[in-house]
Amino acid sequence: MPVVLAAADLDALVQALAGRGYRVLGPVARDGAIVIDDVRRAADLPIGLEDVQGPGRYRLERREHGAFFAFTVGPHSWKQTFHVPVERLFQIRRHKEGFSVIPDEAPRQRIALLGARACEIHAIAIQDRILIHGEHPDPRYAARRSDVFVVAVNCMRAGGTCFCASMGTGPRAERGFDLALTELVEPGDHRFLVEIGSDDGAAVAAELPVRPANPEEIGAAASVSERTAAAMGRRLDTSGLKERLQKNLEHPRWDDVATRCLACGNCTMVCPTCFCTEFEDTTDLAGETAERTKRWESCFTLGFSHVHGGSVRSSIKARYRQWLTHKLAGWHDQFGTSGCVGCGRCITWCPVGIDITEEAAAVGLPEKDG
Amino acid sequence: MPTRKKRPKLAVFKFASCDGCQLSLLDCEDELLLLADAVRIASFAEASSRVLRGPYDISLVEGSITTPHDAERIREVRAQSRVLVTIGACATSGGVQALRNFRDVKEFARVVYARPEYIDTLATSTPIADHVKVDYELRGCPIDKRQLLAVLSALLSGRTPSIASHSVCMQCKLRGNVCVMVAHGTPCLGPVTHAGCGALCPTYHRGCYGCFGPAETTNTGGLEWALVAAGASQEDIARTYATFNTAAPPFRRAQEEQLVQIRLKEGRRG
Amino acid sequence: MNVSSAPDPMLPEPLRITRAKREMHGVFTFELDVSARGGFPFLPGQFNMLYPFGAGESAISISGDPHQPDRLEHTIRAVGAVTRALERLGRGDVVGVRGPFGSAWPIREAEGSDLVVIAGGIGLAPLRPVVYHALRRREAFGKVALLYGTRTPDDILYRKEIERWRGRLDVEVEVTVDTAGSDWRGNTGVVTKLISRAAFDPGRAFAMICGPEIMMRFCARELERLGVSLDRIWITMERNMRCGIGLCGHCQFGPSFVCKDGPVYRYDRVQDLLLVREV
Amino acid sequence: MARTIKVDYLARVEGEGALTIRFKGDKPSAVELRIFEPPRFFEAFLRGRAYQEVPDIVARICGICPVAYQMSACHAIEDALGIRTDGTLRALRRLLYCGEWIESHGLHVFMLHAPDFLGYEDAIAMAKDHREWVVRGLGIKKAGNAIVAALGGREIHPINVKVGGFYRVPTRAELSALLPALETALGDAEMCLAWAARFDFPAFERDYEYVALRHADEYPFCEGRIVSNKGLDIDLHAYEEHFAELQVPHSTALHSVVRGRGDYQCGPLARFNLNFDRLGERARDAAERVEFVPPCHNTYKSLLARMVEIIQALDEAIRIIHGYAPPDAPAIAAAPRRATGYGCTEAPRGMLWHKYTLDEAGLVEDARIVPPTSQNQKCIEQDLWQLAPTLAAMPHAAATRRAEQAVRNFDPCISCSTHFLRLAIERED
Ligand SMILES: Cc1cc2nc3c(=O)[nH]c(=O)nc-3n(C[C@H](O)[C@H](O)[C@H](O)COP(=O)(O)OP(=O)(O)OC[C@H]3O[C@@H](n4cnc5c(N)ncnc54)[C@H](O)[C@@H]3O)c2cc1C
Ligand code: SF4
Ligand code: SF4
Ligand code: SF4
Repeated sequence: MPVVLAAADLDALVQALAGRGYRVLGPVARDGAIVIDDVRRAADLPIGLEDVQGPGRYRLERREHGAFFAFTVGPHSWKQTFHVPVERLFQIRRHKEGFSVIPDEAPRQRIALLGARACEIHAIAIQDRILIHGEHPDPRYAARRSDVFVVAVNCMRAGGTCFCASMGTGPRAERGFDLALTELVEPGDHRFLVEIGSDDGAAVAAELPVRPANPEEIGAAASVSERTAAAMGRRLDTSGLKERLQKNLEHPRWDDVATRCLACGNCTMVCPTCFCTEFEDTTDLAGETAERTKRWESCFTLGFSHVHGGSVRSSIKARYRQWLTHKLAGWHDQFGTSGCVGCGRCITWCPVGIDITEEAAAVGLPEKDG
Repeated sequence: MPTRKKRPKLAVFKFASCDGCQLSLLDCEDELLLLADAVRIASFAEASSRVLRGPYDISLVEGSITTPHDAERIREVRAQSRVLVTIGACATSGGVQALRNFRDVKEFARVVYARPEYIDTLATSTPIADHVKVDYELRGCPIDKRQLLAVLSALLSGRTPSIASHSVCMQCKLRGNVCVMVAHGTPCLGPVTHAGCGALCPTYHRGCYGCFGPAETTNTGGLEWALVAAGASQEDIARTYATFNTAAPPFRRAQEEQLVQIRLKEGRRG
Repeated sequence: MNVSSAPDPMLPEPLRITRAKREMHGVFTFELDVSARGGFPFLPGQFNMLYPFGAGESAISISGDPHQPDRLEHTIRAVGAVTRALERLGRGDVVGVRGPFGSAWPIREAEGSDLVVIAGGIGLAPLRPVVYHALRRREAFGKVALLYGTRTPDDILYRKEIERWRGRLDVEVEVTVDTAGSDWRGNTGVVTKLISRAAFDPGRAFAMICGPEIMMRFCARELERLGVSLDRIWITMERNMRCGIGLCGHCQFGPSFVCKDGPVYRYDRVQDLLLVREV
Repeated sequence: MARTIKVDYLARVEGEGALTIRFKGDKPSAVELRIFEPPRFFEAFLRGRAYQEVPDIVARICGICPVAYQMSACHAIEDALGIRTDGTLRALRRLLYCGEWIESHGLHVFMLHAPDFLGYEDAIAMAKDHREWVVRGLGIKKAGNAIVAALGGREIHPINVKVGGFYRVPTRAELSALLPALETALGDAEMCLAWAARFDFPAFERDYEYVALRHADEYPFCEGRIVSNKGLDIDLHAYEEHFAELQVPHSTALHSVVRGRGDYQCGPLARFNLNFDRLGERARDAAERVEFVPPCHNTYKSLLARMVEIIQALDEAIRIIHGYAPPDAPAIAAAPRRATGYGCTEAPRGMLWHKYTLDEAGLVEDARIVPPTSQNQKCIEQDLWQLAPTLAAMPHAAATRRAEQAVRNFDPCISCSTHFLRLAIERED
């Protein structure tokens, strides 16, 4: 049964999590955006801030409503928490008999995600499928994912570039959380409907000053999600999309987008599911110790497809096509799911506002209409 | 396994430049003595009176070619060098002094010198690669000292130095920065600029001004949209490309595109 | 969530070189000591990631005999930094190894059929395990043909072995070179030309091809012309490979990963993609 | 007998140049400090640039003291625009400048000049016998660089300096993180001063005119009047009335003189002699402990003045960081207007004077930059005239080394004036 937590008591949730030894990560306003950082108290949250997002544009605006979670997703995603941007894998020391490999272990820590959105929970699940449930699990990723408490937040607004409703990933978190909050902001009555998704969630909820929810509140929460779903900034027709894209590898739209795309890689960096990495081997000056680090890589770099003699994908057209077809088509073949959760980050944070929904739709159309 | 046998010879050569890139080597305070153990510093005039004769295993070349004498000298350096690495914007693209390439150098000399006839200079400032074969290039005005150390360590270990040539944006995102162009409306050349600095300017809330020169892929025409949306005028855009890597072809073309548009606009008005 | 305790596939295992053989200029074969780990079982076509200390890592096919898992062999052409660093190593030195990774030639499936092995240049290395297998289980196959094309007579890989195989009556071995001096008595021209001359039954043949992409396409076309069913033609793909285990994304080829869905592919599954530029 | 003492490339100076001393018998007949750093025409291509770009462009004149160029330019442009950075922003600029002094002086003292006194070809060779001092020196230099990197973004050509202030100001934590290294460096610098004071300084004095900035109550960095020990006391605007720049055929750098008098010296020794009373207690005490007090007319001892200034800069940096609270805005706003502005700051090597004329849109119409090395160039030549008889009596190698050392007294940063030194000592009968 859902319960209700007064907005004024939200800090109790933060403290309950901290009290259980979780490092609480959540939305924080910094440098003109809402990013993910440590949340020590509820007051650290971006109270009253809304984000206005469009292709290639993001601004924060202050509102009077005093809501804790009135914004949508920002430039960061939980990818940085689990599939970290840069990490060392091992060191190698040279010695008389050859060399020894000294692996780096992932730090084990309990992490609580405060305010994960439905699309983000899906994105984490997609990365889990690739990095944990494949043939060769990534041990460091798996370790980071091993003790995570998820407090989901159901979006009360749809962002200007959101299309989770099209991708079937939101705006309401259906599973994959320990607790899920829906913020209800009414004059004089600011509260959260709290759904419990796990035993851990129930145990935490039991420590909070909550009361059972009444049917009106449950209904109000449901209509928050319905309103949000109806207000999506973007939509994408996914029926037969995979086949449409894979059939259209020579569509003229690829040439068109290539004149606009900068191959800067921002879209892949901000995408919560993009998982590609680069490895770099280094040595100390004396040549006695070597190490290998891993960092996020992008299919938009020339080096990504480099083989002896040159790059396989030297044109921007080929790189954009690789990205879009991988995300929306190849991913299904590889992992049985779309690689896109409709969060809209790649649209907002593309410096020139290239819109995946527009491009996919255009490529999916017969040539003369495209 | 045997460790390295012979200490390779490292030499540093200077052409027209501000000395900043070779100074980066002296700025490696923690590694300088280790480096001196790993290599024989055979020639590094800024730091040492010692000059060992070539050939050199690794030569670092700073600066651009601006005088007839230097055009000769770089050939000698190349002949003496097994691996030649150019360091910095001057050596890789002609540097800020290449602004002369597109103007009358005599006029420049008159602005600065009362007796310009004493000054012996070429009309252009050109990158080293225009004169001799270059093995690796380190970009930046100035270079990043961590990159310099990484390249030296790589060469000492027989590894291809990994010099990421993608956009500054990638490094910016790896740092977790908020994009200054999308979120602040600050014009930024990051999307077309070569990585290496670690996205310094955006980290300090300013737009990248391209001091690492053009990235491997540069769609400057595409970027114009964003720069204009962020409030840059075409004059601003042209000037920004015309600084520390003004003669790098993609940046040069970007300036020219802007200048042509400005002239067209003026023509229409006039 | 349970964390897998499987060994980290990203950690190179140091193995000592027991034999280093120069095959020709810039090409060499290593044998690695795998006795301490109880052998190195692999399937023909699979590859390892090799790491010469401090120099980086490269994907290299296993070129030895799959029936002798106590001898791990690789044949390498020195083209860049990593492969040149490998070239500098010799007996007693240690190489980091990760693997085996990737898909294999369909040697079981091919039993009962004629077998046509077509290699170009260094592409013979990943096919040598197939030849070894076929010779060991010669009775399981119909006709067996090895068609090998290379640049010049000096570039013939595994020359002595090829001579030995040629000496056998139950294998057809044909070698062709692009250019040769007047003392060369063998074939010249592209390897494709050998296909129609080889004795095998297109209706019941399996073809396995490794070489440059363009050569494989022409060979497949020729085989198709002769009536070999496209689903019985197998080729290998090469892409940039970093992790070897499908996590780094570099080696994607259309919807597949060359490191786990490949490097060996059934031709009919990739023929359309092969025609698209820059996939 | 004709004798030529030739140092074609004077090492361990920043830049490229050569020195020729010609003798007739034992008398010097010509002393030419030739700077052949290729001319880079900065003043010319500043024309038409927006004022906001000037600090970035002028930084590239010199990789050794980019902050100095940025500071002089900012002050001159702010003068033209009619704005002033005060309070915390001013303190941050001073902090940044402290960083550059520490780094630049550290480089010169430990890497370039000390090897002269101890007889090594470089600091690396010196480290074999004097490792702990080289390590201390590197530590000091690093502490200075750490300030510049934290505040400016990077050590060389900082990106965070802006007309009106900064692009982003540091957090308290970012600056406090520097303190431990600065404290260590300060203690080390005091030890190093005592160590250097025991060097064998050649006896060499001359009646110099010292020129430096002087501020009402601070050791000079960014502000003050231009004063000298020969009675000069002028506002920055009046610089051109009192100083002239001459072009000589043998050099791409211009020579500065005080009108009506001739060569003068600027830089650490000049500042020390003119502003000793403005030093903080810590630096003054340290100097007095080793009996290094003004007036000092031995330019070889400029090395000690540099050490004292390192102490001063470290002490001051620590004080600024302790008192730091981030300001409301990282910069004060400015609007373009047609005007001419002047700026003069004390680069590690001496006064660096800038003048800009801007048009209505804020584009540079005219720029003039007078770097310290060109101001000292004539002074260096004069020192060598006086030193010449001593050199004449010395064996060739020793004379060459001594001449180089004398040039290095000025830490000539030839990239500024324009680069590397070659020395030729020629004798004719
Ligand atoms: C599945 C597979 C099997 C292979 N088997 C063999 C073999 O048996 N023998 C052999 O000689 N070669 C083989 N190769 C090719 C070999 O991996 C490359 O020649 C080698 O990686 C080149 O590295 P380098 O550093 O020496 O060359 P460089 O040209 O200097 O390479 C620079 C970097 O680019 C990357 N790179 C370049 N070419 C390739 C490539 N083809 N694949 C992946 N990354 C690349 C590497 O990461 C390398 O570090 C195989 C490649 C693949 C994909
Ligand atoms: S592709 Fe774009 S919209 Fe889809 S998940 Fe990635 S960033 Fe979000
Ligand atoms: S789609 Fe946009 S963000 Fe992605 S690479 Fe192209 S320009 Fe950059
Ligand atoms: S962000 Fe751009 S201008 Fe700034 S330091 Fe980096 S490359 Fe240079």
